[in-house]
Amino acid sequence: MGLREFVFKRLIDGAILFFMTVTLNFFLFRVMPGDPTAFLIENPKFTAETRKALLKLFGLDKPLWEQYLIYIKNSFTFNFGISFQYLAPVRDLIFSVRLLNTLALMIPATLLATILGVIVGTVAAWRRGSKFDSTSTFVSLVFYSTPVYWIGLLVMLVFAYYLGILPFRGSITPGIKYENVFQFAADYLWHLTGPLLTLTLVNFGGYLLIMRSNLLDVFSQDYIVAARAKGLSERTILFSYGMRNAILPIVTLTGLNMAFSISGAVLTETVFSWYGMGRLIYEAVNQRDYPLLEGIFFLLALMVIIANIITDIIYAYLDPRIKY
Amino acid sequence: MNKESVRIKKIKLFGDRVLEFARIYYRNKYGLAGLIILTFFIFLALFAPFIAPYTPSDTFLAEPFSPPSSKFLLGTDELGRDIFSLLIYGTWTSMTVGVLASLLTVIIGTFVGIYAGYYGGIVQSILMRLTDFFLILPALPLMIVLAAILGPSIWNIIFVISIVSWPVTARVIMSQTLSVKESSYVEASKALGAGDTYIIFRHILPNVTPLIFAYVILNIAGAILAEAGLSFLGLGDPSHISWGMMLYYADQFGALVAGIWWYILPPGLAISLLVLSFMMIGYALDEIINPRIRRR
Amino acid sequence: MSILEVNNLRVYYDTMRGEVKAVDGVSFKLEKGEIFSIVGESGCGKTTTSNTIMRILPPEAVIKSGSITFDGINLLEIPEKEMKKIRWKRIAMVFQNAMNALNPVKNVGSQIVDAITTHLNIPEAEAWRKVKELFELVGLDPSRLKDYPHEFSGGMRQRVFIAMALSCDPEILIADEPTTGLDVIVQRNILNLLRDLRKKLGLSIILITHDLAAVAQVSDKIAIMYAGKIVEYGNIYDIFTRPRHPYTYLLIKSFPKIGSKKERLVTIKGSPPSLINPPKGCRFHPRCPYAIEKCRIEEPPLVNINNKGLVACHLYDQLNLVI
Amino acid sequence: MEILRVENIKKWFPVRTGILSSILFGEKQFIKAVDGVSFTIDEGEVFCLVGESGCGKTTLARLIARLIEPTDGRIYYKGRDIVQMKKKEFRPLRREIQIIFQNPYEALDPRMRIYDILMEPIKLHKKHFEGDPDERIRTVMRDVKLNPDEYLWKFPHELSGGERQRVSIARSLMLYPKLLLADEPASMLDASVRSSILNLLTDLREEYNLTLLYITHDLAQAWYLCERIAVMYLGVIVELGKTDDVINSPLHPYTKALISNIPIPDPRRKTEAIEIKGEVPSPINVPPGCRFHPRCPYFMEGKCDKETPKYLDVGDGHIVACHLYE
Repeated sequence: MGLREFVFKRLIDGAILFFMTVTLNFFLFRVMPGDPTAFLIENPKFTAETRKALLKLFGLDKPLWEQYLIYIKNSFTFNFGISFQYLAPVRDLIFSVRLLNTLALMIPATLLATILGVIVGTVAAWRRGSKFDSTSTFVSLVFYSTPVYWIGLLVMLVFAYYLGILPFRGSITPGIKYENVFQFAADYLWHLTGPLLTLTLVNFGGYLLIMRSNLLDVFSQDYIVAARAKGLSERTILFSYGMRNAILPIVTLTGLNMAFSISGAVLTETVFSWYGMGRLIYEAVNQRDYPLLEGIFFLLALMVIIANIITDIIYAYLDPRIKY
Repeated sequence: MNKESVRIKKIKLFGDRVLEFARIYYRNKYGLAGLIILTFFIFLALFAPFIAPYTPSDTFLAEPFSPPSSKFLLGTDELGRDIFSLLIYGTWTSMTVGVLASLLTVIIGTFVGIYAGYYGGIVQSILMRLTDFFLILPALPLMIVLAAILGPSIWNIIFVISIVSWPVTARVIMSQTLSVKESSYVEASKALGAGDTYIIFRHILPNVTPLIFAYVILNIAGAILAEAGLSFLGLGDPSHISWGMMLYYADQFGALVAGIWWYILPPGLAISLLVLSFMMIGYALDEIINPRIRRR
Repeated sequence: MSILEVNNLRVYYDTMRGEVKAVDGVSFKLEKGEIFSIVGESGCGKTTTSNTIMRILPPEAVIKSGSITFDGINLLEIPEKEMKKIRWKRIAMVFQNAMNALNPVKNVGSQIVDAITTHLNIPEAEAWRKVKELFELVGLDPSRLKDYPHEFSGGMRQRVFIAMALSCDPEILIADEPTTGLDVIVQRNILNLLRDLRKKLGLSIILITHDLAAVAQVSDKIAIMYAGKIVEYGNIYDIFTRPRHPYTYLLIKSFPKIGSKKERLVTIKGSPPSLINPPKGCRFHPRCPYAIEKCRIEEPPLVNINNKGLVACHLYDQLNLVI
Repeated sequence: MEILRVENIKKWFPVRTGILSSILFGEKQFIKAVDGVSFTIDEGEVFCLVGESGCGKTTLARLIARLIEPTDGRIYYKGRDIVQMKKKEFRPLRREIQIIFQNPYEALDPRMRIYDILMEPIKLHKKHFEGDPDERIRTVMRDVKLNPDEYLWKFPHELSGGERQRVSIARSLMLYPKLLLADEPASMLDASVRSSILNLLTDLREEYNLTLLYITHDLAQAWYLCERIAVMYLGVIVELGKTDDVINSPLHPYTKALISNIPIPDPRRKTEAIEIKGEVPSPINVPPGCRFHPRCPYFMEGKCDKETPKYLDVGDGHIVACHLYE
């Protein structure tokens, strides 16, 4: 099977997953205990017209299967109704600067964690049994076991409260007027440092452990022995024969971990009051803002699905054996 | 040799195996440390009322946020409750949620894994599709949504955690089941006329048991973290004090900007240590079960 | 003239269960241009022997004693840097399972080029030209240079590996079970290829195998290993017509021989011993039908029989073992 | 008397592509592991299936043991069609048809002791077992030349390859089988152990009055053990006959090549091997006409690649499928 066919298959898989997500979302908010109208429409702040419009939008007076079809249509356009809290369309709330803020935090954090994990994991495996190896393994276990928001709190306690070199919360200094883009960027990055550090610290342990065990596995393979016998330099063996093989599962892992790192992002954003999707979900929960919750969950799931498809394709490109 | 003596022989041999396992486990640094920490926490959870100087309902409203002293070993919270006592009482919540959620997770995972792996065909395709789907769903947002819909109670939290975390176990159990199912000894059993139930209980389950065991341990660690996370977001059961909830209140009542470190440090440290103990035990079990990591 | 001389080699492994005496006093000579086979059952130490010559032992292996002399140099004493100049350049090796010994994510051509550019100071384009020639030499289609290992069948992968082993024009080729797991016809093709290459390139070949029958057709000399030791060593005709060691004799007799009279196969009782606690005296004595009291106590030395070969058996001149 | 008759049996495994891609990308592909095989075995006979890896011999054994269902064809055991039989109906026959496997390291459940492994057949057929189970286990252990006291309470990993193979033979003997299917039982064992397994099977055949279907890739083993040989290539039988006929005067070019390529442990007998190019093709894309034609030195264009050769009886039950003899 060629690469193109593979990509095609993955896209179809993605489409199936998309429909499953839509279905799950529908059932979560329609079939779960309680009256859907209470979840979606019965807000004292809404006017009578708004309620009527929403009733029509969701087709709540129609039979369930028809509601489902309408729901699928609405999902394509992210039409999840109106937020209880903000009294604005959910679509406008999620496709906003908040989404950019979340991506600005998550993408660098994932990349940093992966790179750091791969490098340290490689060194640990290369010097198996050394002090470095045992220390790094233990440290990653510790980080793996530590709640991300607590690390966030500690980071703020140390760097903001005691040292005063980082801001407490938020994504920009409130009320400030920027003179130019650079000033804004500096302020933004200054605020980003804390959450980024936190997320990276928590995530990198997992990559390290997996890279280490993959590499140890690869080192015991015959082709490494053969490469040694061929007299190749240690560098070639490590990079072209060892890491090249050991890194393949990491690629898949990065895709799968998207789901995991979004979870981390939600908590990190909450702790740091980062103006992003995670923070929004927290607010939606506290205000029982179901339409907003529904929209955010759908968007996050979609992001993971897309990330998965992309990593699968990268994997297929890297591994010549792929033949599904 | 009669039946009775065969049974005695088997019990004795089983005892030998347990001893042998204990000996190998004892030699594992991580495993031993994890077990010691865990024992300590189990002790705290079981005997909380006897160890804690106060109960969670003892409020000293006149002394909120008092720093550690001889009266309050770890200071007090915003209501003037003894943080040390809250910490000890919180152990029970974390442990219970962790253990029960993990058991439920592994039961679902094992059932799905064995069923999908053993029967194959369309059943497998559908179950695996479902597993993959749950595997890539962002777990915490899903848990948040579910918990928000179902409302705060300890049982809902257990349910929510299990419903979100079973796929990992299911996957691993399925692939192990597949390999056992393909093995010659299962074929031999079939050639003797063994039915599916016999094969599942006599061959497949015994061969996946070590994995199930390891996953129960690892899932407890994950469940404890998940419970703490949900509680930290304010979705915890208010009638059971937990470490995550303590951090929630600490954050809500501005412990951070006030620099009240004695409210922030202990609960997080407790979560970390307990989770770490399970992780270390899991790590040790993995090393014992998976001989490939062991030196030849 | 011998090109490689192994003398009293002893290699042990440190394991959790104890010291495994994998190779325990092995000596042999490889003459220039000959095919020399080391035959033994799994776990008898034959692969350890070849890995020691290449010096690619795992870290838990300990070389207790012995010397390996190649071109006047003791390979066990020179620094790793010197060894790198000899390894693959002058002594190359074909691995047991080519599928596992080839990097799965690199095309086979560039894996061979890696070996060439490491050892020969030639530009990459020329290296590729050389790979093409090598492919033709071992009977592979040069248009498949850029294919990945999983795209080849078992026999072709073995040919790829042989091409790789020949890439730096070595003097000695060590082939460790080159035909295990292959079909009979393919097996024969690979062995014939090795035989032809020996003639064409003037190679000296050490062939390591568990299959006594396979080597009978291609080898010049043969050493039989049992439990970490060479028990018999000699010319292929002598070994197969008049073996001196009971193990060799029983092994040959235990093969069903098509075309001869059908008679009950000879069996050897028991299984090969553990190398952590090998039997005292002659290591074969618990399984030997001819064993006497002396065999249980005293280890038989490897003695020379009329310059025709060597044997390690107390009874070599008393038993009359004829095939 | 005939004990087993296999008639035009076929087993095609669908290539796993998933439901979706089979709809999207058209035709379904099959691995034609066994593609129309017929033969009979007489009671008390040792019948051999010889062929290289991937020729379908193992699938055939699993079909006869009814571990998998055939795509097409009939299998008669003592005159009764076992393919059509209901599972329940076939169950008692399972005691009579037993199978032993190639890989001794996989054939025994690593979590069971030898005692429990041998107990399994009795447990599964409690109603039909008479006598003392323990006594039976000990007897069978002695039959396969293992000391019960030494081995009964061990785990499989504490045994050597040869010993494990003896245990799995013992398990198959527990319920006094009539037909034993032996799937390369000696091929993964060391040379010094292999012959003792071959001899053990020969002895057990006498003691237990067994009919043996012996599967191997090694013609020498087939020659040693069997009365009749069927040579398989890519899912079909290409030649079948009395052992001496097939070995001494092979007809099919593939059989000829196979025989001439057998390594003989005797340097005095330099055999000139018939060179056969290439390797066995994938059973997914079976060559048209005669399956051996792309590798055959006697390939006749327009004939061998077009027409499937018919089975031809050249006398005394010696059957061959090759256009050369038509």
